[in-house]
Amino acid sequence: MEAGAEQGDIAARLEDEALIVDVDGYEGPLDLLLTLSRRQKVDLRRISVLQLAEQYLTFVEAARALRIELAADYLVMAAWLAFLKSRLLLPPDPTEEGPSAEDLAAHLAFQLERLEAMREAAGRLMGRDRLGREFFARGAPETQAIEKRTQHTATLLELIQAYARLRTKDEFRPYAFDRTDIYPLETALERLRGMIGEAVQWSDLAGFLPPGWRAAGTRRRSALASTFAASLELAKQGRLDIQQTETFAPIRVRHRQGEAR
Amino acid sequence: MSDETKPGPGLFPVPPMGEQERMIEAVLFASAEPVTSAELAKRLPEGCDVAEALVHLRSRYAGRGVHLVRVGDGWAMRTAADLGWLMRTEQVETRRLSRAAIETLAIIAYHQPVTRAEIEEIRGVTLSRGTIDQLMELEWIRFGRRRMTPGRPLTFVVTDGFLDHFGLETPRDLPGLKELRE
Amino acid sequence: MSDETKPGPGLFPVPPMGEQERMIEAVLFASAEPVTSAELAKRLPEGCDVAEALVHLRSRYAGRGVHLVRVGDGWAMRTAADLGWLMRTEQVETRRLSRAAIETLAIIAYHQPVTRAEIEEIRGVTLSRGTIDQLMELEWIRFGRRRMTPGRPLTFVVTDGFLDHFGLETPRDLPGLKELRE
Repeated sequence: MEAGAEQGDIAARLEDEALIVDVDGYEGPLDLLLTLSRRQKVDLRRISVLQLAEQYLTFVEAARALRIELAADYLVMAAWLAFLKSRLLLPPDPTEEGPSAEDLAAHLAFQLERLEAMREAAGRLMGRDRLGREFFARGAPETQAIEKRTQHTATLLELIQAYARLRTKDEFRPYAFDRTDIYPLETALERLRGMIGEAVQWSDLAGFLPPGWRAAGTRRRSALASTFAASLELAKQGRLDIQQTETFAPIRVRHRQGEAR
Repeated sequence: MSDETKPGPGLFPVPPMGEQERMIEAVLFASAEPVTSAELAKRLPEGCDVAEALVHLRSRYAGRGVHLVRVGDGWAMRTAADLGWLMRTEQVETRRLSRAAIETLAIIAYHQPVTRAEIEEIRGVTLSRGTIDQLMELEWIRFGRRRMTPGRPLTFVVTDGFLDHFGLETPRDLPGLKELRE
Repeated sequence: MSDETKPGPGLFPVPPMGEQERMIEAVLFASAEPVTSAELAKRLPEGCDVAEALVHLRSRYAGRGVHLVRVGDGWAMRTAADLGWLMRTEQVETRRLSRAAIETLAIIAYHQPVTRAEIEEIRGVTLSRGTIDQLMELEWIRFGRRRMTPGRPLTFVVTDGFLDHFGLETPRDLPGLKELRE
């Protein structure tokens, strides 16, 4: 028994020393407080926050004496605990608003209790029987699925076009499908997205029209409309800014800095 | 788990047969490869009768959805052969028909009943076996009557499935060449 | 496969319950991952009662070397945990999780859906990107819905992979959850 108690003392002393030296072992001030509170050997609900604050401040002093640099959040906690300590020691000031010192202390105790509960929960979780350690999945799963069935399909138009192509040796194209003079929005978007990075200064939107679509006429109109729509889309995405000095003036665009993505 | 809780050779009573069966069941289930009897004997506590446990386990899985089977030197759990179809899941991927297929289909639709030679004449290329197979598989074409000409060649016609897919009532609803030109 | 040989909706009688059980047994044995009831229903012929067949199958495997376990919305066959010592060769070395990762995981599991700020408040330290990344990589956590509070922060929730790994049927089965909630 005695030997056991002695060993316990040694362990406690070693822990004390470790506490002073090993600041890195703590996951923040709350973790340090929780470790310190365990040394009070009482239920967290009955912990003396005052005593805890003193322990913490002693620790911080000791670390300073050893010229151990403490992270800012440890110091913030120290300042707060020093404040709390003075409030707990002084008689309450009836004119002061906000939570009382006792409330603050109770909240700290609650935080410690909650962290402790999560620690225990984490421990229980990791201690469970686990897949790949205590229990196992099928070692030789049979390849299920992956029967890719390709469903071929065709439309009536494709069928008719194919036949017309065969019989007339030229491409049959109903008028509605004639899109040679239409510049699609997708194409405009792709082109503008690729080029906008270089537009460090305000540039005329018309300068972004593809070659072959610049001469006046339906092709230019279509390309301009699509490129404008594309610029709106990119402006919405935050990639460019749009400017027009007055009605009917040329629309100008510029790459938005810092949004290169 | 500490070694103390593990049955050691000779130190602990041999587990009952039901337990041995459980152990083999678990090992075979979790193993990526078939496991030999010798390997099983090595894994199980000393004194186990692997051969007997395997017999029990095998009969336990008889008629079930999975069986205990011999694979080479080893033992493994495998899906019952009659349930193999369950292991397949279909992933339907829609793809356009090849140009050859669509042209062939168009010719059959416009000229049915039509022989292979006629299709080849119109397209100017030989008709591959795969193209016909594909259209047959889609159930868009089928064999028609044999042509009453020398050699009695087979003809192809389109099916009701074809009409259904393309939204036609009869093959005559297909637009004529003249209409196509307008 | 042509439609004739495959049991089609309503065309064939529903297989007897024993047969449905066999089918589910085969599918679950063949898969290393849990299979959802919906997926099972899709695989089995129309009209099968997956829920009932699962009940039968579960009791059939009770006490055996392999169990039928529920994992969130899915079902899986898993070896009995008491036989883990037999599986030394199958054991996978898992990367040791940092304390931060373990605690963060527990906080997410017990408080889900939970925001980053809430995790940080409980632990009293900033949550590093690496911790979240590690848990995401393990596929133990994923993003939940955004919280409908100012800033609409993201939330984290645990996945079915988490449940599977820790042998939990649902997140409600976490040990001590009730006590914590009180």
